[in-house]
Amino acid sequence: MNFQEILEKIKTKHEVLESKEDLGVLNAYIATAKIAAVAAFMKDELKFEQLNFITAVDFPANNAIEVVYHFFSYETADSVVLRIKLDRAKAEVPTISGVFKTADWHEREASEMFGIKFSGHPDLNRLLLPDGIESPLRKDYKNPDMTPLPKA
Amino acid sequence: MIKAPFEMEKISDEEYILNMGPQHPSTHGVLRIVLKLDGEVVTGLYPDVGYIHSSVEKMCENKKFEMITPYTDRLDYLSAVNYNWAYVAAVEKLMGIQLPERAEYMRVMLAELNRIMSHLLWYSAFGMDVGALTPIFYAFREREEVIDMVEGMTGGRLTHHAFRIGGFKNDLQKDFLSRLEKFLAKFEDRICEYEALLINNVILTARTKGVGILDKDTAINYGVTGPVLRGSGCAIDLRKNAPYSVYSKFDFRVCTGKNGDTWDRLKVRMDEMRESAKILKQAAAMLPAGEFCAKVPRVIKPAPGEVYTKVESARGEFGVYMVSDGTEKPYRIKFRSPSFSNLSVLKEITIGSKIADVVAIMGSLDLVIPEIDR
Amino acid sequence: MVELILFYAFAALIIFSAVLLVTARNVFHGALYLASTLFGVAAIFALSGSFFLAGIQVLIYIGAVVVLLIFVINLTRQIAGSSAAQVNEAVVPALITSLLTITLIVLAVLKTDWATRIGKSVAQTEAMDNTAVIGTQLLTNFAIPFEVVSVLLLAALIGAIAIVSRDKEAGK
Amino acid sequence: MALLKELLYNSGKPLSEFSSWMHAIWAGWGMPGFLLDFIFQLVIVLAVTAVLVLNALWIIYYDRKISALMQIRKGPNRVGPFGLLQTLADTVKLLIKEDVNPKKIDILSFWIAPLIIFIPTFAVFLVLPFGNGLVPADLNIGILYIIAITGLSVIGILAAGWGSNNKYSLIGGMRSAAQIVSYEIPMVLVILAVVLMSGTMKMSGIVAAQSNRVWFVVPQFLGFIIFLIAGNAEVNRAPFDLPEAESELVAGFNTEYSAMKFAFFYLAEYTNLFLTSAVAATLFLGGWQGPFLPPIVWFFIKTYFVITILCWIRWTFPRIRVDQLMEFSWKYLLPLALLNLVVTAVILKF
Repeated sequence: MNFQEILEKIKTKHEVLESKEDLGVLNAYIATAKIAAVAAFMKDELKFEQLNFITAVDFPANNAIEVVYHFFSYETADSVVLRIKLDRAKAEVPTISGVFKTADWHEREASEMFGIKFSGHPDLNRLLLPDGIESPLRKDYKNPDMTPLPKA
Repeated sequence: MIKAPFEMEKISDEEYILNMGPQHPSTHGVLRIVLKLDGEVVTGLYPDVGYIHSSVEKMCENKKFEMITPYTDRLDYLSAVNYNWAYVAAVEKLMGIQLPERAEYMRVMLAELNRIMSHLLWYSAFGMDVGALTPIFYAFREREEVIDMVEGMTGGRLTHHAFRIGGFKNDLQKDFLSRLEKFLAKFEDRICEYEALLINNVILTARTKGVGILDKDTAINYGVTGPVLRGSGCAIDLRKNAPYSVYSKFDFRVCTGKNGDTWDRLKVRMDEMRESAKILKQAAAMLPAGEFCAKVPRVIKPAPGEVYTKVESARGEFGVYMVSDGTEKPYRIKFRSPSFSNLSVLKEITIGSKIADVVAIMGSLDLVIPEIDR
Repeated sequence: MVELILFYAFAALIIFSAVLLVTARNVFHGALYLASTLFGVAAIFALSGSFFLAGIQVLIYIGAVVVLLIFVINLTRQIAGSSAAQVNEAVVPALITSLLTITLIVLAVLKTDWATRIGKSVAQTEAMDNTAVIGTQLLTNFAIPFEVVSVLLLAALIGAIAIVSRDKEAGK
Repeated sequence: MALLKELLYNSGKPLSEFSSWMHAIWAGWGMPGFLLDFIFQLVIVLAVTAVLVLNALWIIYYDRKISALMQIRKGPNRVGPFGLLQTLADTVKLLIKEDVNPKKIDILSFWIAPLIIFIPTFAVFLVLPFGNGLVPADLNIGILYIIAITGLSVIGILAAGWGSNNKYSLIGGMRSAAQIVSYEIPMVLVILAVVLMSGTMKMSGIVAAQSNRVWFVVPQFLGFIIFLIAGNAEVNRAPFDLPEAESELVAGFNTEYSAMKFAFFYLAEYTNLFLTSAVAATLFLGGWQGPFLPPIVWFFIKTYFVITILCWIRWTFPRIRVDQLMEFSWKYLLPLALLNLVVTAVILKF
């Protein structure tokens, strides 16, 4: 399956807000509320059994955080990226840990690193970070303990 | 320090909570596992990771592309070469660099040697986990030889920094191939020796067969990869399923287990070493002459874009997700590490077994903590 | 002479640890004192020449009973993290029982004709091995009590198993 | 020279002659006889203890050398010639280290545990015949005494586990108690079979019973194997080292112990190993008997033969799991030992 075919297949059942091709891989933007349904569709109908990872990328210039879901199909060796655009101020997205168990820990990590709330997550505890550090992977994060080097 | 969910509620009179770690001989690093026990039987388990989180992803955002490779060494210090590979492959893909044929073969050879190194260390550590103190010395006898070979090539024994963007810093050593040949000639026998010493031991089979059974669907659902997934009977190996570099040219088998129990995971790793030796033999025979490094611009500035490259490391799928904005530094890097997902399945397969099984199962997952914590 | 000194030493040990045993607030310490008391008794058996009895005393009472006791204490108290204080609610019945026991022992000691008994037992021991005497007695004169006690113990064993297994079923 | 030979080969006679000679002298001085007996016994006990402690040090060295041999490495080779003084140096290090007492321990149990383990271990050697007539005290109930006294160390281990106030220690102590109690039963049954064959519980009697016939290892081969397995389990060595399983329970019941108290555990462990091997040698391998060499040499040769077997097992096998440990004892060893006993009794009777 190439980029176009997969896109068509997703479009038959679900709405794709926007799509682009990046080095041969489909990047499809999905509506926030739909993510769990689309993930289930990817897994059950399109046979993308593996969720490689969930992460986020911060774009302060657009005031957006994009949540990235990377899927891989063992049968066809295709990859698909689903993306969700979130408002930086109130980043909240439904969890897909009910569909993919592996999303559990990946969502916890993305949650503490980017300050995204995954609503409906069974245990949205801290995973890697100690208490007191808030969303360090956002571009505007300043470490309070860090003193910048003097300009030479 | 996170409290396990069952620590909040009242536990029954017969149960108690045991903290395994953060300092414990068999967590292989700084990992804490909270166990809820009834006598010796595990009734609850909660892994607490992050003790050595060092925010590698954030650091990488402030480093130039060529400065990041050594960081990937330190994610998984046991199969550093494979981790280099995923990273440099990401940059090469973004920049469209085509590697010379010789460099590809050299990469395959180093990566397979690295896999053997990692599996040998796992074998020793697993022996220690189940109380056999002798196997480590036999495995390290061969591991030293492999390390010496890689050291001769890269100068490093643990964190090699073997790959550069576009190829290698130097060519293979003159005597590399002869040493490799000498090593491979006896390695097959040595694997049989390891199996006789530990894997096929009566006590060990009694302790591992039927313990920690991980079925296929659960494994895939948890994103488990590598030997653990193959132990559950899935013939999935990125070298075969999504061949990168020149792996499609080699003839090797994807080793799988049948029952998905702890013993199958051990056996898969032992077989994988055999297959690695097979690949090494072929690669040494097919190694072409020529350049060992592509022409790479002095300043590395990939075009804006995103890429996800993944390799089959000794522990499973290691992937690098990279977003470039066209500057000298990556905009965002995410490392997808195999142990992260492999550990998350621990709870699923451990409940109901004994304390000693937790140790054996964890050993069979072959965890490396720095790549979980990053 | 040495025997006498040792006897008094062990008697003192028995009394001392027995007193500590009943006054200890910590059940685990109590178990340790119990072991020490029983050990003293075994030593006195040995001093009086009943080596077999002494060995059995150590093997059964310390090696098995006290170990079982400590095992239970460990299982029920420490792991759960709670440490209940020992209560002395049964102090009056306990006193009465101990007084009765003391009277019984004193009466028994006074009524026994020690001179002839000692002579008899010494003659017997010298004639035969101490262990052999016990063995012969158990299988001849005391065969029926021996068997009865065995059956009783067996019943107790089976009863214990039955109780435990019923608990398990109820739990599940 | 003749005296030395007499002492080596037939120790009982010269020793008792020496004793009565001393008695005569002391009586001449007007000293009471019991005092002399007391001093005599004290000297014997001290001598045996000294030999045993030195021997334990040597066994530690021996074990390490055997492990090195099996693990293709050299083993201790720095302190003294061939590293012979290594364990001595280790002991000195342990003795001068700071004695750490964790905050929440139970002082009484924590302090008394090493003693409860250490003292019985050495007291047991009282009845062991090292040579012809070379028995500190040849009790009638010799072998029963050994079984009874070794059983005491369970209390020490439990006290150590409980007193440390550490869950790992506690689990280790519990495992140890369960293990020792369940392996004691097949062991006792096997010993009973030997007692049946020799007709006495006296250690010297058991040795004597093997002098005119074959060693008991031949008729009691099954018993010998069961004894070795159960004995190995009693001394908590791999594959039965669950009480101190490092990879599971950190160090089990001695997790919190350090310095002198740890050295006590360590010495007791190796003395126990020696004891089990010595009892095995006495019960099954004919004790001190053997041609050409003096009895005491034979005793040590046989004991070290058994020690070597146990070391070999230790450095080859992985550890077994706790439920398998119990299962092995109750489902396999115990029926086999019972069968062994019944068959022995039937054969002896008819």
